[in-house]
Amino acid sequence: MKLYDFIWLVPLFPLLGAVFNGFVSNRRGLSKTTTQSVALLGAGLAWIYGWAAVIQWFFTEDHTRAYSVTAFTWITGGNLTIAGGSTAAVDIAASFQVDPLSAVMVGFVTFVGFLIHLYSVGYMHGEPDRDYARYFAYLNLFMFAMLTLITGSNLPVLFVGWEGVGLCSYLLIGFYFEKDWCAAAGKKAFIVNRIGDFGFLLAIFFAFYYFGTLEFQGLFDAMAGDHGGHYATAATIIGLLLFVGAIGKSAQIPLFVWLPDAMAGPTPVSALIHAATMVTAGVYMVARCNYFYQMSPTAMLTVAVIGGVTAVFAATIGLVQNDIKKVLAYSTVSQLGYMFLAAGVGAYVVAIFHVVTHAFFKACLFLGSGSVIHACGGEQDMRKMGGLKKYMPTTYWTFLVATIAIAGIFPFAGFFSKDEILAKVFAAGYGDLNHHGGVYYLLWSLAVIGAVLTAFYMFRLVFMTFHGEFRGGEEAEHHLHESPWTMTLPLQILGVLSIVGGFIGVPGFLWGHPEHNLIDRFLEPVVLHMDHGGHAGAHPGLGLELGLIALSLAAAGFGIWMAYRFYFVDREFVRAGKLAERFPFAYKLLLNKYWIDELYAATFVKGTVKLADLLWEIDARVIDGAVNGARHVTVGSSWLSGIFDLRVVDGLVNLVGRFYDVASLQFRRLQVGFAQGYAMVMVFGAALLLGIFFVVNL
Amino acid sequence: MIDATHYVVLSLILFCLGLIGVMVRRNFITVLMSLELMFNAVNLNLIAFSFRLSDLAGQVLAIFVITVAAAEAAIGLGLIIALVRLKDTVALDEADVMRG
Amino acid sequence: MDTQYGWLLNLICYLPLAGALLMVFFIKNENVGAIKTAAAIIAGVDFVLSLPLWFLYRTDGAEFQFASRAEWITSVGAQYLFGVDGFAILLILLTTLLGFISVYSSFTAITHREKEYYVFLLMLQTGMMGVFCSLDFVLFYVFWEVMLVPMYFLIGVWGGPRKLYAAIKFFLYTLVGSVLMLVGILALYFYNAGGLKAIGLAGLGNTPTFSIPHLYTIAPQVPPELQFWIFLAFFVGFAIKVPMFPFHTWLPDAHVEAPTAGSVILAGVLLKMGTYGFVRLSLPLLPDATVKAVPWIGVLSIVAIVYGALVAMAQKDMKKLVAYSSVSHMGFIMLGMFALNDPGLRGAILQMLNHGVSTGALFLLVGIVYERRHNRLISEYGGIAKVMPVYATFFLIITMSSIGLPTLNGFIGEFLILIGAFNHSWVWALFAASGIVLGAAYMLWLYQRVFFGELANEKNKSLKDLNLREQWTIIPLIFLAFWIGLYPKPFFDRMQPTVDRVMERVSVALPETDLGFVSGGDTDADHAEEPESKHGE
Amino acid sequence: MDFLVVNFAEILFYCLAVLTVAGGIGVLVFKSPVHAALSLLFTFVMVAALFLLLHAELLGAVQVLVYGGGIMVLFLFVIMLVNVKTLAPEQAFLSRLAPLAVVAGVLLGVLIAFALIFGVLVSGHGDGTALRTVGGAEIGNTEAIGAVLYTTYLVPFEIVSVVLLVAMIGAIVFGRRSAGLEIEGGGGES
Repeated sequence: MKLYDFIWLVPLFPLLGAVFNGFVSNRRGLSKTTTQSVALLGAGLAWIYGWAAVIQWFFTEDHTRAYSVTAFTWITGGNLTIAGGSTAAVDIAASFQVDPLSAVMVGFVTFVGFLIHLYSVGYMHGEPDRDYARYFAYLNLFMFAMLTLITGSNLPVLFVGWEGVGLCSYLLIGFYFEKDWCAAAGKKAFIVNRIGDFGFLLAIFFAFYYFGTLEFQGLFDAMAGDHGGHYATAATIIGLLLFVGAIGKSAQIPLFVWLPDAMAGPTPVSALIHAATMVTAGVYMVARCNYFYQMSPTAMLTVAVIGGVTAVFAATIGLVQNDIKKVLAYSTVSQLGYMFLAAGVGAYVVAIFHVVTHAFFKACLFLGSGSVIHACGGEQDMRKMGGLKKYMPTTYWTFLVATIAIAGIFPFAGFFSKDEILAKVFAAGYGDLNHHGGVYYLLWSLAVIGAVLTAFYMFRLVFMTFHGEFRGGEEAEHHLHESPWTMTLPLQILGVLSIVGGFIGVPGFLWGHPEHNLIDRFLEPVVLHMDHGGHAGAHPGLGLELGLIALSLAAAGFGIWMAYRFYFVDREFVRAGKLAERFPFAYKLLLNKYWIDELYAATFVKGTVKLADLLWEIDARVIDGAVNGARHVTVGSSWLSGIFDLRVVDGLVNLVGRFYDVASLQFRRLQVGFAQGYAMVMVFGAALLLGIFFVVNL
Repeated sequence: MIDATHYVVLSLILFCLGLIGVMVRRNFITVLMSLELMFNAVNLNLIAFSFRLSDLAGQVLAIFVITVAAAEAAIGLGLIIALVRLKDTVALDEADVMRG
Repeated sequence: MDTQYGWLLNLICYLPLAGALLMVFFIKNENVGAIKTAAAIIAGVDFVLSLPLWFLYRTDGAEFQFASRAEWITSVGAQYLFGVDGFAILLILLTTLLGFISVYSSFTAITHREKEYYVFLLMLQTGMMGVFCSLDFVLFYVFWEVMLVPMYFLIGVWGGPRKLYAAIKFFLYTLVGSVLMLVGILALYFYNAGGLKAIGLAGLGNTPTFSIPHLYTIAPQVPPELQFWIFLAFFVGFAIKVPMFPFHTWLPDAHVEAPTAGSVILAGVLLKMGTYGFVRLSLPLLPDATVKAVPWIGVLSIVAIVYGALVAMAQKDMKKLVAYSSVSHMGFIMLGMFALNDPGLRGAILQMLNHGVSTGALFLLVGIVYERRHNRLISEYGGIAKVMPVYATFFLIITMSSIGLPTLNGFIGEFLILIGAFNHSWVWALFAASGIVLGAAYMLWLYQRVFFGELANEKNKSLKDLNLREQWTIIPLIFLAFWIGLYPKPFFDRMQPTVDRVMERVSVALPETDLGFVSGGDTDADHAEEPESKHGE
Repeated sequence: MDFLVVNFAEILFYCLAVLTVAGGIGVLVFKSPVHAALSLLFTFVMVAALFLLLHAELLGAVQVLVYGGGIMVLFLFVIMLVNVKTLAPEQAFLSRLAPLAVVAGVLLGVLIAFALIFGVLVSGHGDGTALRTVGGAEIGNTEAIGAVLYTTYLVPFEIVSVVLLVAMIGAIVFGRRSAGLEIEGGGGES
C-alpha cells in the first residue's frame, strides 16, 4: 500500500482531534486526561503517519515531480477565457501532494507540533477542564490547517490552510479572551493577515488568468517551458502579490506589527505558531512558488530588500525590550527577515534550511521562556528575573544551547543555516545577481550587523534571566522550581536538535563535495533553475568563503562579548542605563518600536473608522434624507395606520373563527423527554446518512 | 396489479407512523403501542418479500419478530408498572433518573 | 418544458397557504400551543416535500421542469404557468428551510397575536415560492405583490419601536419598484404583441403572451433602445429589492424593526428576489441592455461592497451592522452576476444561498440575545463568551462563514465572484477584494466587542446559553455552511444548466472578449478601465 | 360491477391499506390510551387480513391470536391496572420536540421512499405455491412453516424461546411490589 496516496490523512487526524475536543470534550467538560489523550493522539498520528508516508515516498517515487493525490472535487466554477484567448475551467480539486519541499515541511512540522502538544499538557494544566479542551481543540485545528497548507497541491488548497492558520492564530492569541488586550491582539493579527491575504487572492486570480491552472506542478511546468521570457510581467505581478501575502503572514515590514502583540497567547502557542510553523508559511510559499521569483528580478530584489531590512530593523527593537517574550518575538521577525533575504537571492533551499533549524532553536527558546514564566508565576519582565540557573538547570542548559545556536556559533544548528545565508547573499553581490550586485552587498552588510545584534540581544536575555541574583522578591523566589517532565522533555529534544540539526546542511562545497549538503541536494528539484544575468556562477574563492565564515563568527562573538560586558559583568546594568541616558531619543525610539503601532493607529485605523463614521452620517442624512422627503406621503397615509390598529388583522383572521369548535391540540412546554430526543436524533442521523448516500450516488 | 412495491410502501408508511408515534407521544403506553406498530410494519415487509420471492424464510423470520415483540411488550409493560409505582406517572419524560 | 411531477411544485407552493387557512378556521386564538405546533408542522412538511425537487431535477433535462400549465386570462394571453430550473430549485429549498426555521425560532419571541403572526409567515412563504415558480409575467407579478403584504404586517405589527415608519418605508419603496417593473413588463408584452403605438414602435405582431420562456425567444429581436428603457424599469424594481446602492436605505430600518423571523426571511429570501429577477428576467430578456449596463452596475456594486462594509463598521446596533453587511454582500452578488461570465454567475448564484444561510443565521443569533436582553446595542455586551459558550461558538462559525473563510460557504462564492470579476477587469477585483479585508474588520470587531473582554455588565452575568430549540434553529444552517464550503459540487451541478442558458442568451450581445489585458502575458498590465477607481473609494 | 370483480384484489388491498393507515394514525392521535389501544387492535386485524392476501395464512392467524389476543389484552390490562385517570393529570400528550420529531419522521420516510424509487423496484409477484410446498409436496402453509421451522431454523427457534423465558422472568421482576430500586436478594430465582 502506498501510504502517501492518503497523505490527506496527515491533516485529517488533528482535525478529528479538534472536532472531538471542541464539540465533545469542551461541551461536556470531559476530564483533562481524555482531552490530552485525544489531542496527543491527533498530533501523534499525524506525526507517525506523516513520517511513514514521507519515508515511503522517499524510497519509491521520483523526487523531481510532485506526487499529487486528489481527495475530492472541490470547486467547479465553469469556464473562463484566459490570456491568449483560450478557455480554461475553474476546476479546483482538494488535492494534496508530496514533493521534497512538502516532505521536509511535513517532517518537521508534525514533529515539532507533537512536541509542543506534549509541552502544552504540562504548561496548560492549571486551566479549567473546558478551557483546557478548548485550547487543545484550537491547537489541533491549527495542526490541521498548517498541514493542509504544506501538503496542498494547488494555490486554493494552500489558501485554505493559509486562512486556517490565521483563524487558529486569532483564536489562540485571544485564548484568554477576558483580557481586552488579548482579544484585541487576536483581532489585529487576523486583520493584518487579511491584508496580506488580499494580495494572495489577487495573485491567485492573476495566476489563473495567465496560466489557466492553479496546480503547483502545472505552474512549474508552464514557467519551466517558457524560454522566451513571455511570462516575465506575469511573474513580477504574481510574485509581488504573493509576497504581499507572505509579508502579512510572516510579519515583515510593513505588516510585522501583529506578531509582537501575538505574544498575548499562551507560550506554547507562541512557540508553535508564532515561531516554528505558521509564520514560516510565508517563506514556504515563496519557496514553493520560486519559479515566479526566479523569472522576475524585481520581485527577487523586493523580497531580498524587505527581508534584509526587516532582519536588522526588528533586531534593533529587540535590543532594548524587557519582556522576555517580546524579545523573542522581535527575534523571530528578524530571523524571518533572514529567511526572506535568502529567498530573495535565489537561495530558496537555504531559506527552508533556516526555517527548519529556526524551528528547532526558536521553539526551544520559546518553550524555555514558557518554562521560566511558569516558574515565575506569570512574570514576563526580565528585570524581575535573574539567577534562575540554579533553580531550573534543565531549562537553563537547553536555553543556552538554543541561544548559541541562534547566535550562529559553530557547530550549532544556527551556524550552518545563517552562515549559508550570509554566504549566498555575499555571492549574489559578488556575482552581480540580476545586475543588482551593489544592493546585495549592502544587504549583506546589513545581515552581518544583524548577526551582531542577534548575538547581543539573545545573550542579554540569557544573562538577565538566568545569571546574577534573583530580582523578583522573596515571595516569588520561594516558588521557583523546575518544570515537570512533559515540559522539559520537549526542551531537551529540541535542545539536542539545536545542536545537531544543522548537519543536514553542511557547506560541502568547501571541501569540494557539494553533495554532502543533504538538504540542498534533496530540495534541488523544487527550484526552477534560471540564468540570472550578471557574471552568474562566479563563486567567491575558497579563501574568501573561509574569511566570510570567520567574519560571521567574529560578528557573533562580538555581540556576545558586548552582552557579557553590559549584562553579565555589570550586575546592576548601570552601564546599559547610562548608555540609554546618553542617547535618550534613540533609546526611546527603540523601546517604543519606532512608534510604528501608534503611526498605524493614527493613520490607517483611525482613518478607516473616521471614514466609516462619515459615510454613516451621509447615509443617514443625505441618502435617507432624500427618501424621507417622501415621508410626507406617510402623513397622507396615516389613515392607513389608523385602520391598521383597528384590527384589520383580527377581523381578517377571525371572520369564521368561532363557529368551529374542534378539539385542538393542547401543547405545553413540559420537561423534555430525553429518550425521545435521542430517538429523534437517531432518525435525523439515519436521514442524514441516506441524504449523503443520495448526494454521493445521484 | 398489486405487486410487492405496494406492500413495501404501505409498510413504510406504517413504520413512519410508528416512528413518529415513538418520538412524539409522552404517554409511555402509547409509545409502546407505536413500537408495536413498527413491528407490524416490519412483518408486513417481510411477508411481502416472502411472497414476492417465494421463500418461506420471510415468514419464519416474521414469526421470530412476533415472538420478540411479545417479549418486548411484556418487558415494556412491566417497566410501565414499575414507573407508575416509582413516579406515579406514565409520562416518558418523567423517567429521567439517569439524566446526566 | 417537462411536466413530470408538476403537482409536486404546486403542492409545495400552496401547502403553506392551505395550512394557514386551516389554522384560521380550525384553531382557536387562545390555543397558542396548537398554533405553534401546527405552523411548525406545516412549514416542516413543506420543507420535506420540497426535498424531492433536489433529487428529481435532471440537469440534462428540459430548461424548466416540474411544469404545470392552465389557461387563465385567455383574453390577454396570461396563463397559469409554473415551472422551475435548477437555480429556482436552490432558492425554493432555501425558502422552505428558512421558512421552517423562522417559524420554529419564533416560538418564544412572539407573545401576542400568535395566530395572525404564523398565518402571515405561512402566507409569505407561499408568496415567495410563487415568485420562484412562476413562468408567466402576470402570475409573477401577482406573487411579487402578494409577498409584500404579509411582510408589511410582520414588520408593522410585531416590529420594534419604529415599526410603522419602517413598514411604510419598506412598502412604499418596494411598491415604487414593482410598479416600474410592471411598466417594463407591459412594454415587453405590447412590443411582442401589437407594438407600442404611443412611441411609434411597431411590434412583432405575435400572439399576445406573458409567458417568460416564450419571451426569451423573441429577446434578440427587441431593439436596443427599447431594451434600454425596459432594463431601466426592471433595474429600479430589482435594485430596490437587492438592495443596491443607493436604493438601500429601507433595508436597515426594515431589518432593525422587523421581528427576528422577519429579518431572517427578509435577508434570506426577499433580498434574493431582486437578484433572482436579474438572472431570470433582465439578463436573458434584455441582453443588449445588460451588456451596456455592465460598467455602471459594476461600479455601483463595488461602491456597495466598500460602502456597505464601511458603514457597517460605524454601527452601534448589532442588527443594523448585519443589515449593512448585507448591502456589502449583495454587492458581491451583483458584481459576480454582471461580470457576465461563467464563474461570476455561478459564484453569484451560490452566494445568494450563502448569504441566505450566513446572514439568516446572524439575524437568528442576534435575535436570540435580543430576546434575552431586549437590547441590541453592541456596547451593552462584552465578555459574554464566558456565560454563553455554545452561542459564542455558533456565532464564531457564522462570522467566519460571513467573512469568507475557506472551508466555509462564503469563500466559495466570493472566490468565484472575484475570479469572474477579475476576468472582466482586474480593477474591479482589486476594489472588491478590499471588501474582504473590511468584512473581516467589522465582523471581528463586532465579535470582539460582544464576546470578548471582561464581563462588565451585571445584566449579562445571568444570560442563559442556548436551549435545545435555539440550537436546532442554527445547526441546519451551520451544517449547510460547511457542506457548501467543503463540497459545493452538487449545487454547481444543479445551477449549471441555468448558468449555461443565461450565458448563451447574453452572449448574443457580448462583444469580442476584451479582458483588460492584452493577451499573451508579455505586456503591460495597465489598461483603460481606470475610471472605476474613482468610484471605488 | 365487472370492474369490482376484475379488480377485486386491488380494491381489497387499497381498502385494507387505507384502513391500516387510518388505524395507525389513530394510535398517534387518540389522547386516551384505551382509544389508542383499540385503534391499534384494529390495525393488527387489518394487517392480519393483508397477510392472508399474501398467502401467509398461518401468520395471519398468529397475528390475530398473539397480537390481537395476547399483547392487546396485556396492554388493556396494564392500562386498567395503572388506571391512567387517577394519575397526575396529563397536561400535554405530545412531547416538546413534537414538531421537529414529525419532520424527522416524514423526512426519513420520504428519503426511504426515494431509495425505493431510485433503487430496484420490487415489481411482480409470486403465486404463493412455494409457500405451501416443502420438498415438492404441496402441503399447506402451516405445515410448510412447521417443517422449515423445526429443521432449518431449529436453533434460532430454541434461542427465541429462551428470550421469551427471560422476558417473562424480567416482567415478573419488574412487576413485583419490591421492584425497581430495592432489590435485595430477591427476584433472582423467581
